[in-house]
Amino acid sequence: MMATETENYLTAGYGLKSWLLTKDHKRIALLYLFTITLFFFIGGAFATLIRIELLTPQGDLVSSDTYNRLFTMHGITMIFFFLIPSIPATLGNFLIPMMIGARDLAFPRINLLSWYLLVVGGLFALFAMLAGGVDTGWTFYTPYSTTYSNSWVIATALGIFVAGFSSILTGLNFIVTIHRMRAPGMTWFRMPLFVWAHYATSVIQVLGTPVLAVTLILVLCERVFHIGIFDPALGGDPVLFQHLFWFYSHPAVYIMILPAMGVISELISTFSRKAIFGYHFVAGSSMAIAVFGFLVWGHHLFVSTQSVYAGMVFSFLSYAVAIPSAIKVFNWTATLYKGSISFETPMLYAFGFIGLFTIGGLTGLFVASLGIDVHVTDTYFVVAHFHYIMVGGAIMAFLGGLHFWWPKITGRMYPEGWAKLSAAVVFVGFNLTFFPQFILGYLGMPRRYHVYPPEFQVLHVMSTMGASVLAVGYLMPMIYLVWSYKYGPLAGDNPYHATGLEWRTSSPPPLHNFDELPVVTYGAYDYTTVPEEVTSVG
Amino acid sequence: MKIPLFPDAASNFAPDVDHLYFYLVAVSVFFTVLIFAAIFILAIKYRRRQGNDGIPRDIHPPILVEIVWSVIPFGLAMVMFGWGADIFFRESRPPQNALPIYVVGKQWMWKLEHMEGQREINELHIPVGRPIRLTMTSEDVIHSFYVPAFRTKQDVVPGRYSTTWFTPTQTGKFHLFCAEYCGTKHSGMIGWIYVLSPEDYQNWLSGGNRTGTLAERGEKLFNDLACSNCHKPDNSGRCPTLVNVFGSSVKLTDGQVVKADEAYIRESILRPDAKVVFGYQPLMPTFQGQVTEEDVLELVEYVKSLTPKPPAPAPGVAQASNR
Amino acid sequence: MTNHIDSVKTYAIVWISLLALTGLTTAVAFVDLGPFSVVVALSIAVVKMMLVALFFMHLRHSGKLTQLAMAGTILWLGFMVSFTLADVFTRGWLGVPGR
Amino acid sequence: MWIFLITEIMFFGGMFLAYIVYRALYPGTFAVTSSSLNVYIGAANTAVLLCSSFTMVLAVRSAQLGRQTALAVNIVLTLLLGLVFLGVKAFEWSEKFAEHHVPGTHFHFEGIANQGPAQLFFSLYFAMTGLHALHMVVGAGLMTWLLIWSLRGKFSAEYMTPVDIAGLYWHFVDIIWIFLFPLLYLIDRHLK
Repeated sequence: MMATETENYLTAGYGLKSWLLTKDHKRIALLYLFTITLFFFIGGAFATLIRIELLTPQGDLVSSDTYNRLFTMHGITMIFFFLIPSIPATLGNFLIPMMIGARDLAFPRINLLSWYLLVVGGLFALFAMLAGGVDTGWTFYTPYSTTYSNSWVIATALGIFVAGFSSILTGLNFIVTIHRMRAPGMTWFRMPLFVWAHYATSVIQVLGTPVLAVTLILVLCERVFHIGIFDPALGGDPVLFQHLFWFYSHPAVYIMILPAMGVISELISTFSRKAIFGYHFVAGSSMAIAVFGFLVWGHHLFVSTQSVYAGMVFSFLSYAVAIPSAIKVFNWTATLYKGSISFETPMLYAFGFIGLFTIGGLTGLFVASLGIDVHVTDTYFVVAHFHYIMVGGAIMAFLGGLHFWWPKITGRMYPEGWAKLSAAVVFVGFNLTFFPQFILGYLGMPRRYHVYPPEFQVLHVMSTMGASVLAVGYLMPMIYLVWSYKYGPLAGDNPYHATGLEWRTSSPPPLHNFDELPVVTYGAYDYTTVPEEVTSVG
Repeated sequence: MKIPLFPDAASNFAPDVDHLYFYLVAVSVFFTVLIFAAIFILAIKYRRRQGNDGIPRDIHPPILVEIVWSVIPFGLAMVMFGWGADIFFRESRPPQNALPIYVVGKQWMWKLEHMEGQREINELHIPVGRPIRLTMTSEDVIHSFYVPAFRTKQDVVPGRYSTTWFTPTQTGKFHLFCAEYCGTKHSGMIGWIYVLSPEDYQNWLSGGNRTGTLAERGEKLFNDLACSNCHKPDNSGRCPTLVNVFGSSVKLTDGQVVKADEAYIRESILRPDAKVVFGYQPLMPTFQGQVTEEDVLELVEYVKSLTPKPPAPAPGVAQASNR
Repeated sequence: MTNHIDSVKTYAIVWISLLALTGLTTAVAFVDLGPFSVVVALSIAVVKMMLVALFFMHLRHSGKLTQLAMAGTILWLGFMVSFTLADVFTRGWLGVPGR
Repeated sequence: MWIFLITEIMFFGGMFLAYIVYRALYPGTFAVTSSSLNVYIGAANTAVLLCSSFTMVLAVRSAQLGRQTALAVNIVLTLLLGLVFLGVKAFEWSEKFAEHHVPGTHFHFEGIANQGPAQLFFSLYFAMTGLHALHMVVGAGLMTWLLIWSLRGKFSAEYMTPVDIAGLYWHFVDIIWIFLFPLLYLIDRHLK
């Protein structure tokens, strides 16, 4: 069955080579999609085992060593091989050139190289997992990671190092593309907020990732050559490692959440048929987050023997960075006012995102507060908080965006009924899984515990129940999206009456995106400019 | 089955932290309800109706609105910051009369030592109503000393001392956790804090086996390691006397002046030429690798005992809280 | 990237100054200037960096954007160093070990 | 290319930060160990590298003007100077081996009880100069490649982007050394 009569990027070649050596950003995006989905299910499998183990207070399913490897590999897989590349490398890769009216990214070969680097890095990490795993926690704190751990630290760190370069190159590519390749008339403030968010993300990737790279190099040197760099026995400073590590790893959270915010801005606008309330504020807040996000890393070190005064400065700045996020939430909500709101699946995901991100963001205020953080840091409170941001936020947006652009990517609609159900299941399952963990955390349940005191069991059982619901919620889209790729109804070019340039070309798009390059004469989200011959859905 | 929802509050800090927590919960609930309700109401009210497919007019936000919803949350957040920082600052400064206890973390146990010489593993007995000051270090990796009921947590870092303090306000038995991941049996590095009434604490102190107070053991080490050959009480040796050193300001060869605290003494034992006292040669050999962290703690305590404390309470004698 | 061509003379002058500065910084290193020896050594290094960047790397002919990006990066590095040092140098202010 | 250089700056920046923190923590030890490096070799090597930057910029200029021979000659000179730098560096490292100044089990630094921080200095010394040298090796590779291409007459006044980019890279590596030299060799030498 041919998707459309005319040739598009999917039908431009079928051989393996036409995919593995492609320079088309759309195909590379699909390669990424395939890769990160694989890693998502690997990471998900680890999470499942962790949740099953925690059903009982005793350590009865797996040994402590195995448990430690499970949570470490869950974190590493999900963060470095799923979340960081998730939205930028798939949706961003697919859409940024189309949204700004370009035929491809600025450096198509480097784009392909980035994907290969991610795969190579992933293979290192997979090798480490199969060979016996790594047990340092995703944070690699010294001196445990350099001296005491007997696991595959070197292979894993190398994998992350290589994947880091994938991330740097993607960021570099996006920055140059957004600067140089915009279509005539596509001024900075006519760009969709999705592009703004990715621009901010790319800046973080380029500035932050090298610091992680050099930190890992130092750890590797220390582990391989037994020279001391962070070794306290030689007078080294383990807290210095934490500074270097979090200088990247805190902004990394923004690498995950900023693109998600970009997706949500698109969804809210499209399904309200209204420009985003306060476009400039939302765009500016992305940049503000990218800048201030770099200045708050020390809030991970409040109890680490960091100086009290440094702690206060970092706490203050952490509150400052909360404001741009609050501005976004308020503006999204205000966009609904006097809109024309329809409830297709992507919009449901967007509502879910705002809800979960609000809770995640507000609990961030708890952990930014010095007095409370002393109590809740390294407990399940923190675990719940960052899952609300990274899973509740980033993955909800990723799924919402995937549904939204699915007809553009494949030319076909997903089954609306199933999709709505999955959005609801994910939302319920997520809250059931992670809300009890806030309570657990304030009660004092430390994170990374294999065995725990029996009084915490009830809440853990609730969390595990929620996790099984959540797992079903994640499997559903996987199945019906694959199904719809072949059997879904044809979508038409612009099923949602959306404004972006990507909707003004055919679905799936032709090999070079546009038959003729567009000239832009209007701002993003001007719904009066959308051609009338839309196929209405729902 | 009973589901616990709130932890015990058993230290002077617990009510402070809890009050701040309630404030944050109130703010959070308010905004969560606000956002959820707004989305729900707006989404229903402005839903796309059949046959009304028109394009709504764009609304340009009044700048005032943006300012209001930036400034109000900022104000609320600053209250959180100031309040939290205040608690933290108090948590950082132990009172002078606090009862000192020494803690060494190692994979995977807590070793605790009292001034009077009692040693405990994974258990700590302390009197109610007295400030307790913990001086902590680790023999291997980073650990973290966490007592949820006291709302207190402090990382225990190899190669340096860290400090925390609290005043228990309730007798009872409370969890002690290691909160910083430290390897295989991280979740087994747990213990109990027993908060006793002053009388019970006295009884507990007089029972059990003891091999001299911490300072006495330190003095024995001091002689065994031949430190006493050079560091003479009357300052006649080749090295400075250690009498009255603790707590004083020491001038170094490079003209710097440092305060002689626990960390300074520890460093001088393990890395003697890092800070050489003005007018002396860097003769002292390093004791790195020859003494354990516990030995160092005993030596530190001995050096401290050479500085008479003016009004300090005799160790171990129950004295009512100063608060 | 740039069409602007500097003369050999300009480059030679820059080159000679760089060599002279290297000699100067080495010589000054043997003189005790107290805390200022660090300042002097690093200031000379910064001057040399500016010479190389502006002339050899043609930064003075580059677009505003490139210049801004470079300045921003240096600023960022400054944030990283200064915030970390802010921790290192204020440790022990309270006189409580580990705080 | 400039964005790539941003990445490189942050990369080395992390290492500079580690060095600065340790120097702040152990000023005395670092003054002694730093003074054990041979400042004359260091200064000479700095000069060599600066000369190579000069020939590099002449190479770029020749390319801009389309002078093929001058381009090739200057690339050769740059390459040679780069190799001299690496040779001297290798000589310095071998000296460290002979003196047991290489971190690890055989590390020993005479006349200092603080072996730990002394070793830290040399760990960082090797990490920083090693990574710098690695960048030099990459640079030398780039020069070789440029040379082959220029001999084949691929470059002209119109097409010289690779020369320009390689030049930026070479100068950047030079700048890193401009900072490494005073930090590692010079600061606190007078204290000795």
